[in-house]
Amino acid sequence: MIGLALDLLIIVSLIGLAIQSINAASLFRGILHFVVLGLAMSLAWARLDAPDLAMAEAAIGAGVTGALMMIAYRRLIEIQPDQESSLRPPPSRLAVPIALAAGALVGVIGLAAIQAEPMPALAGTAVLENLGSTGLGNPITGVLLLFRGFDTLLEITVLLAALLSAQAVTRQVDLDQSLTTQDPDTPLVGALLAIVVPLTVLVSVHLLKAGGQETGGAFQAGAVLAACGVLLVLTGRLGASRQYSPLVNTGLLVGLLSFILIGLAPLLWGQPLLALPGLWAIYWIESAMMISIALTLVLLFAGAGSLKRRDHG
Amino acid sequence: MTIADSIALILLLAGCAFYLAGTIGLLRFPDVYCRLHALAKADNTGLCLICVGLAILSADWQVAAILALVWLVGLLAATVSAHLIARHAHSAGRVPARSGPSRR
Amino acid sequence: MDSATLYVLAAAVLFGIGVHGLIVSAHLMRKLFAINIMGSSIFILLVATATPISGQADPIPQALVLTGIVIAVSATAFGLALMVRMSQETGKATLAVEDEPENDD
Amino acid sequence: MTTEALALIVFLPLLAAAGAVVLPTAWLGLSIRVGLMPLPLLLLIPTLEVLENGAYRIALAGHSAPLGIAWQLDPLSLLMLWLNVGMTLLISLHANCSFRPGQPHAHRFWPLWLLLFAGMNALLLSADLFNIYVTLELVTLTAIGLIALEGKPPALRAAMRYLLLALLASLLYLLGVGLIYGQTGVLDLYLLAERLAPGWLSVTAIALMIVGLLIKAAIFPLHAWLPAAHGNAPGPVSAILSAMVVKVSIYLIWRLWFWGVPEWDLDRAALLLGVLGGMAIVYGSLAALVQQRLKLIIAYSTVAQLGYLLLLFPLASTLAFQAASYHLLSHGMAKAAMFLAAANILRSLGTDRLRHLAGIDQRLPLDVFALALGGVSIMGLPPSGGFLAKWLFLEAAWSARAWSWLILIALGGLLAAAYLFRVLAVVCLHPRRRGNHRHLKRTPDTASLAAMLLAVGAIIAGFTSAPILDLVEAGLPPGLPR
Repeated sequence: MIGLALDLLIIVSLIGLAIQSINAASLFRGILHFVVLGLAMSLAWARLDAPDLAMAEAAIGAGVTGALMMIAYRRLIEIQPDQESSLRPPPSRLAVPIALAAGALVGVIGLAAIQAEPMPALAGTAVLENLGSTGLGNPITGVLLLFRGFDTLLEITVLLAALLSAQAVTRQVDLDQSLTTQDPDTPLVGALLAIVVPLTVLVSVHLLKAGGQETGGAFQAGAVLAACGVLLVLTGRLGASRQYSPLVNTGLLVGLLSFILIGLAPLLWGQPLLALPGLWAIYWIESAMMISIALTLVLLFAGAGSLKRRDHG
Repeated sequence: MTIADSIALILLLAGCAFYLAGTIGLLRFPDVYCRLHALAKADNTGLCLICVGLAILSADWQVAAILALVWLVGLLAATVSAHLIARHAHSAGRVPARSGPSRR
Repeated sequence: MDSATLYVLAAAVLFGIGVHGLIVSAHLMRKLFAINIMGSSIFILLVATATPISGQADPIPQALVLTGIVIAVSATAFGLALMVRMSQETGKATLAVEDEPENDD
Repeated sequence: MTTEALALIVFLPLLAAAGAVVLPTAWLGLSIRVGLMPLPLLLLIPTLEVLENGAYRIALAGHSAPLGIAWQLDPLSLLMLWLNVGMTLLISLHANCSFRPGQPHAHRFWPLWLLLFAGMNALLLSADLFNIYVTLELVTLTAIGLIALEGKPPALRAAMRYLLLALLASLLYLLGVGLIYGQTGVLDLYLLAERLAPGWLSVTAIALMIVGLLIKAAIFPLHAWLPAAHGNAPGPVSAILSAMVVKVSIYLIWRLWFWGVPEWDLDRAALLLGVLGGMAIVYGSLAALVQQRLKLIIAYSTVAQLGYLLLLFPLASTLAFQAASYHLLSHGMAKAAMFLAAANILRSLGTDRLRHLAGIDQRLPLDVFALALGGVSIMGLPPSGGFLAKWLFLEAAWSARAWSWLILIALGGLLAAAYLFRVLAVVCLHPRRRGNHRHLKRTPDTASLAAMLLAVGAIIAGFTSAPILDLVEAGLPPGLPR
């Protein structure tokens, strides 16, 4: 009963936040609502028995997306401070009927899918049966790294492609502009960083290690680490740079390269393509992916091709 | 329901009440300083009460330690961000409202 | 009514909101919100309709949705960069129809 | 051997893309060569394997189908792979002129280009519905990045519109995949045939996936994003987009339709798709007829020519399959040639407005010739690959007694002739042809050469059809009538 009430509460807030994020009076409020919507989504995942998704949504869906939207908003208002005045959307009489029809279609499909005769989920069953022999405890990590590892390899490639595409469209001249305010640094910020940075690194390493057995994994860990990087960019410790940096670029690609090379290696001794040789390979690839994911997200945030350290007081 | 459970329940409810107060303050207070005041103080007290309540419910030292850490980090983040926002508002020339309707 | 059904209905409503937002919003960032909301609703649908396997959640839909979330964030990040550049070049972050003669050089 | 070769076909371009990002600029040329040059040789190995033993399947990570992801190479995917490898290589020859390492956008262009290439190869090999979704996203994101690369406002707008529509399309596809998993418990395309019963839910799932793919394939009336995107992209990008990227979506619909659910009774849906194809042909051609810019004419021509690929559904015979595959191949080469030639003209003239093109044939003879040869194939004049494809289509329609399709195919050829002769007439027969174009920039010879090679390829396809048609026939879906 309490569970159902909780579900209802989550759902009502999901819907309210969704409406608000699109219809809020100002774009800035829309972004705030959208970020909170991500947090509500993560509660929904927890209720749907999907803790990995809850964590991923909180870190990636709400955290990283929110940061990216905020920074995009800042760049927008630098160009045109008033983002809403010129935008009176043409009233569309078809919008409501189309939206109703689309929603109804999804609803009917979903209800039918729930009520349909439950089919044996062959793939899922096979995952749970084969998990024992791998030494992993978290079936989702098993799916992502072992059974359907190629999906994950391509997924980090998609992330890389998004970064490269974003860099391709980012204008090069305004890179040197600082993302930080011109305020002189306050002592509090340094103190905060001194505590938060090691703590975040610790948490992401924990998430990474935990991913093998319970909730966690490279994506969640990478997003947490990225949050740390975003903090460093915002407080002026890291700055956007145009200079080619072998270190940054290697970090950016270490995940993909490790995955490909460890995936190709088994062919040399007659094993199947992408058959990872043991648990160490999983942990290695996950650690490398964590670093790459974090760097990719920070670079997306900084809108830059590279990063450099900056002295700050 | 044991005594510990009831104490935990009371703490949780009290925590929620503080959160509610903080949120009302955020929505109703006239200027950025008052709002920060409401958020930073009330919410952190609420968080503390809820953490203590949960720690009692869990009856496990490890969980209690993690909850304490959660509260500490939350406190730290709230302190610094409230400070930074207030500082930014101050340097941007926002004057605290004396009275009257909320300004934006 | 069980919670899976509730979440399916929520997904339907969210999808409708997303479609509506995609049509009526002029600002590109709101269009990106709308697409993301539609995506989230479909992710919820996929997880909520999955059949549990002997009491345990089916890991496949969850793994697929995890991949989907990362892909959605990637696409959104690129969309935001594209929007900022459009705004730099044209001063506007919209796809307004009137300023788009197709035969433009 | 075959497994190793296929692995390299996907991973070599990926590694080269990584190299292009991580290595200093001086090494860019090497990365590009490593990622592209060995591919035709590598592809020979699986080709021999498929010609000898038929379809070849790899269980990735050693986990067979319901549990893991599989690659499946059959004659049709082999043909598509050859097409992708061949055209990417030829177009890269052209791209190496406009994006030569060291030039402004080069270090942005090549990693994306190589990722697009790798993504297409992975897509063509994949037998897994969800894996296909991921590859589609990879292809879409890189393609859009490439469109917007030069940062011109029309290209940016087109890229944004493409992105929004492509995301919408991906969501529809993903929803379909999820429903199919709920219905069957598997994600492998080739396991669907025996496990997916035609209930309304499974029909909806397939329909959602097909609609998503139709958006990505820019089929009328979902075509709105294509002309602006293809018409404003950099030349090599327009070429690969029109020649391959939109077509893999239709290839996927073929896969779903004829391999995924071959037992279903889909006559009415087939008719609907055929009608959409017909409308695409007529609308695209008419729109091409009124455009004022060369690249937009070619882009609208793509909208029209994609329509033919849908005629396969109502005709559904061996002949129609050969016709459609051959059309895919010859249109790919001809369209790539035309886009490259147009890019050369645009580059040396500074504009591709039709009224400025008068007399350009004397200054850029090679490019105009490539344009004309590509046009010959698109119109379906003999001797060319396009002619053969249209002829096969006509034959298929004739033997199916499908008179309306017959008329449509003939009409499509006439309309294509109309919009292409309009271009050629302006270029070659315009009265103001002398005294113009003093300030032409020289086109690099390799750029013209690439266009010329592709155009000649489209013509030669008219003579060397037998082995390719045999290959297509060997890879026909089960249960297709003659």
